[in-house]
Amino acid sequence: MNMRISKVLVIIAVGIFLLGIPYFVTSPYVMHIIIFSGIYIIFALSYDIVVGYLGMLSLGHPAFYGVGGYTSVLLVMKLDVPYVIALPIAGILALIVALIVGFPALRLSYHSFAIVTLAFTLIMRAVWINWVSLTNGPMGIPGVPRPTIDIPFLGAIHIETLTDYYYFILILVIITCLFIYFMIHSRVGRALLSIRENEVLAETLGVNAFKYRMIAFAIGAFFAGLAGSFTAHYITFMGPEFTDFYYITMLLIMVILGGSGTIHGVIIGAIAFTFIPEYLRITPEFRDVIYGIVLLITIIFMPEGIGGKINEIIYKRRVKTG
Amino acid sequence: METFFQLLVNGIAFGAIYAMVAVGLTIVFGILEVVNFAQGEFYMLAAYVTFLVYLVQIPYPLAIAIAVGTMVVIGLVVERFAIRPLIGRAWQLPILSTLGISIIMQNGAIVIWTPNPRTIIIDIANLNIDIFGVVIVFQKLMIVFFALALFIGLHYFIQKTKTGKAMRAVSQNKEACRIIGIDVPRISSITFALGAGLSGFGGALVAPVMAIHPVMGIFLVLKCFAAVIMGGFGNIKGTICSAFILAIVESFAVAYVSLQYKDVFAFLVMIIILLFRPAGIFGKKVGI
Amino acid sequence: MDDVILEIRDYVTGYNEIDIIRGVSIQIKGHEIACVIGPNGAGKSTLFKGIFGLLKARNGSNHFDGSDITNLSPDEILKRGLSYVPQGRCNFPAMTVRENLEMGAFIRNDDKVESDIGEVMEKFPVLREKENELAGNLSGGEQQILEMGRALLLHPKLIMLDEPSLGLAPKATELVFEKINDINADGTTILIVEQNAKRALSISHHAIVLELGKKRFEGTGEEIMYNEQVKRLYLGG
Amino acid sequence: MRKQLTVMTILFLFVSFSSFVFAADPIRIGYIGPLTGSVGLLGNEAMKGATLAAEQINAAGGLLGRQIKVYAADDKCNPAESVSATRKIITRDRVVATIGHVCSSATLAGMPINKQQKIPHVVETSTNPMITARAGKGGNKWLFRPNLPDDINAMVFAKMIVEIGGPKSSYLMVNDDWGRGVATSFKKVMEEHGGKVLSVDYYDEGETNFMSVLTKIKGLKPTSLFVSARTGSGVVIMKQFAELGMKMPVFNQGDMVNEQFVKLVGKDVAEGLIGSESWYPGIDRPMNKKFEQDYIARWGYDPIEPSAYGYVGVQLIAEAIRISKKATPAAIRDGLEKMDMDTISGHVKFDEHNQAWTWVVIAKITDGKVKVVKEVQVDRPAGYWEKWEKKLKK
Repeated sequence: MNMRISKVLVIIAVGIFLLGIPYFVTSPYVMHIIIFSGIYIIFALSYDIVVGYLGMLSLGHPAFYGVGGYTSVLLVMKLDVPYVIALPIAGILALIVALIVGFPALRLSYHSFAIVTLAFTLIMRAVWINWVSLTNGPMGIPGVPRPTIDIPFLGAIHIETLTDYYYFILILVIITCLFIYFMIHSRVGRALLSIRENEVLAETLGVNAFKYRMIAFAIGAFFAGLAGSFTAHYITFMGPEFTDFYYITMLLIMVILGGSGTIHGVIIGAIAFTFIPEYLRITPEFRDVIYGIVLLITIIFMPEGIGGKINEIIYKRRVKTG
Repeated sequence: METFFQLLVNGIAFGAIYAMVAVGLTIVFGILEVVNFAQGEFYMLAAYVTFLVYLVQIPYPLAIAIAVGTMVVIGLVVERFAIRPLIGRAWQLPILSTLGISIIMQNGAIVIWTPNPRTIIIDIANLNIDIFGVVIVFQKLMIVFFALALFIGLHYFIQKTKTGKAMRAVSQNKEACRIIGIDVPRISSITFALGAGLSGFGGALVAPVMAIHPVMGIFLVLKCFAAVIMGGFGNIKGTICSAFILAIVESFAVAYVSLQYKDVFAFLVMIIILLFRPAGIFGKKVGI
Repeated sequence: MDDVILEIRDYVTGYNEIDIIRGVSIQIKGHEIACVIGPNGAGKSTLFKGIFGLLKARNGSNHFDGSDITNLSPDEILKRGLSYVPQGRCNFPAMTVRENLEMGAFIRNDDKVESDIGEVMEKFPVLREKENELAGNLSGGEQQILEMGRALLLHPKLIMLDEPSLGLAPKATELVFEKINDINADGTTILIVEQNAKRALSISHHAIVLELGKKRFEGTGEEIMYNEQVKRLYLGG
Repeated sequence: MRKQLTVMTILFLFVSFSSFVFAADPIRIGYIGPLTGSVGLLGNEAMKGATLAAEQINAAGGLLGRQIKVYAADDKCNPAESVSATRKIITRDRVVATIGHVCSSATLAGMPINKQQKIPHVVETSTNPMITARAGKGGNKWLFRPNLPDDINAMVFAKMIVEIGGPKSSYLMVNDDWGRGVATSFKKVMEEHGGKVLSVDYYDEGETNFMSVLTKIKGLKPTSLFVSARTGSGVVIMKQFAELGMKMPVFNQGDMVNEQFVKLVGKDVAEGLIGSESWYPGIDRPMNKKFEQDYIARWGYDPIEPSAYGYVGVQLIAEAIRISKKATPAAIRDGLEKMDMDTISGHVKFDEHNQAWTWVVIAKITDGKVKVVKEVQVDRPAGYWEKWEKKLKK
């Protein structure tokens, strides 16, 4: 009982803190990084569905981010679709693309899957760069409109200031976290874990591994698409650079260092690796070298990540206290 | 007609380079079951070492030897500290670790040598040989020659020597290797170093005919992945054939279809083949 | 009978944090055929892996032919004359029969390997017949014989065979046991684990019954075969 | 429970970081550009030019009695990074003006932040016409560009390609906003002057195999080859061009006509390359000669185009401060509007779209040295902005 009350109190405190951020953060730059942390939390959590819960090394995630971005930008700019509709369509299209890619790719061996998804990213990038009439190619699409959300009877909400964007991304982050939390505690989540731990055994228990892999891969793509769409309408620019391979390195560090397969770990990883690179006052050339070293050290000495370590500590304490 | 043969010659020359790097990838996969993302970086580093050594007036053939030797040593170090501790744990870890190594090496190269390209200018290497309008420079002829010699040597090494046989054995059954007294970690180290050396040899050979820059390996290694998958993971002959096929397809596709989609052709060929033959055209052999 | 060739004292080993072998002491004499039987999960295979150095000892010691082999590496143990043929097919399927035999002599550096391979083929004519075929294409019994032949290339003083008849047809099983007898007749000590307990006991001079990582019974093959308790518990009446 | 606490702690930590107050003693100017990646070379060169300009101004006593300090931020040639870098340098380094960006996509993404934060920006390397079409009148009043857009370069240079290189040309362009922009505008002008473009091919930055595409071009037998490439790819293209025994004249838009390039590919291969820019080394004016000497003295090697642009960028900001006699962002903006100054890359005076109409310099590699062939002062073509404004509306 006591535990429960304190838990509720903590949640309320965190809630107030999160809602209050725009009121005590005065620097627009810090607000900007906080908003980006939100984007990367969604992006990294969606990646973790594939890497952490499914246990497949996908290198195709930036492509879904790009699919999401291009979809909503083109819908809004070329077809005047309202953003409230364009945003979910961005996610759904990313999901459909994931199903198309996953259908052959998820039948391959682990290693082939990694390389085929990498190839997919590069192919998508080539399409965006070269299909100039649709995407404006490498010139990108400048002047992407800021989102307007029409609510019946209440009028339109224009997302314009950093504060508006902050609350918008906060809502998306909460939706993503809740969705993933309930997913992993559902049948689907249990099936995924059983496949990750022992595929053969899972199959003999009647779990259709391929089906669940498709589900997880597609859900991951859906949220990546949402993140991509939000980013494009926040930066007000969309271009093929959104799918740089650089994002894979960053995602891997967020997920692996944070602790793949743990929601809180990945959130910590995403926030830390949005803030740290911005604040490191080192020559930018060194930054990527440091990324690489951090990744390497984490893998060798702490493959369960920070989140995993925290879990371990909590587990040990629980065991000790009975 | 001239164009046709010129394209074929171009394809073969690049096929030889792809094949050298891809063979390294495939044997490492066959034995350690690790996709080595840093393979392209060995190629890049070897080119830089060749450049640095050549800069202090060491003759080019000796520079090649030094570059390859350096890559072998780096390969041994990488295997010992970044791969071996991860063997037997989750399968993604060694791959991620090579990805980390790749990021470090590539950006380290930028830090040390800046993104500016470097070149080595050797007159004989750039000597044009013109056969009825089809041109090839001396160095590319050398690349093809050395690649073929290397593949024959590698075949002999793997089929006939004790270490080569042990490598085959490890790729087929590690358990059986342990019970007949083969030191599996040692063979893994040798294999990884051999892979690094092959890639390094490729890098040292292209140094006089290419610009040397920190991202030169990345573009190449992606094609090599495609060759390895097409050839059937761990299948050396399949990988070599696929590397040449991809390079030739690419050569013609660029000229007759489009340069913009150059990097896509290899992957499309790979994906189409995987759709029909998930284990590659040549099928996955047991072992290398 | 001869002197003790393999002595296991209070041996404890296992995987992860679980002890599988929980204090076992066994003495095997030279030139005999000894067998270890017991129900599933008794730790028979684990015991062999431990003796061969594939698992770390947690307590106790193993002595072989006068020297301490506890926690030595497999190749050191092989050099002292103890070979091991594990359970299931454990060969190089994409190598020929001859190459597989050559691999058996991997740690040898002398020039008599060729003639020794000839001798092994003499002993097991089926291997000569299929010399250039890939091991993966051989039948189960042939593969088992190949693995036994491969073990002989180091002229071991003792061979440990883990479930040699696993998955074999009755006829092949017969052949394998025949060859085991032949090898023993040449003076090699044999230590065998078998699920086909009756057949194993019938050729054994010495038998040990393991249960849950501990020794339950010990005696001659015959004694164990006719021991009422063992019969009821493990031999299915 | 612990996880929320950890998150909170981390957030607090960073929030408190941001409230550090920096002493605002020197005048802070920001350079935003690619410092890493495939075009990192250009950004670093521009930064060196900017640093040199600041050092010279400081050595001469500074501005309004204060020193100048240049801060750098990496946009990685990536729009999202460009937004972060712009916000960072404005908020954290508290700069009063920014210069920079090489990649047009990074400029286009960073521009709105400058407008929102009311910090003037001088973009000196990006050449996409869209940038100034969106600046000044009816658009972003905080952005100024002293160098010429692609299509203007084309008016001079493309005509010359037809004149010197003959009527048939093949294009080999880098597949990015700049390469594509150059291709479109050059093709149009060449065709207007009776030239014919036999083929246009785009390659991705980092490409190492041009053999096939060059073989194809060789087979088409054009009278000239037009390449828009930066140094790295340029080296490979020219090496393979020579390898195939190709002989036609090569025209370049980009970074191939300089002495670093000659060193990289060898004298014989580079001989005869012709390029156009707003600046080349060897322009026969005292100001330019002094810049080249100073640059070599400071950094130990020859400047390339972005070095000069970075140098000019800082000089323009300094001049704007001198004009307004105040170092606030708004004052600098006003100063830039009133700008009327001679620089090493031409005379800078901004029009209603904040675009300066400087000159186009044509240079040729002769005996391994860059020789300026001619300088052409460009006047704004009639109806130029009307055309872009129309495009923008679409």
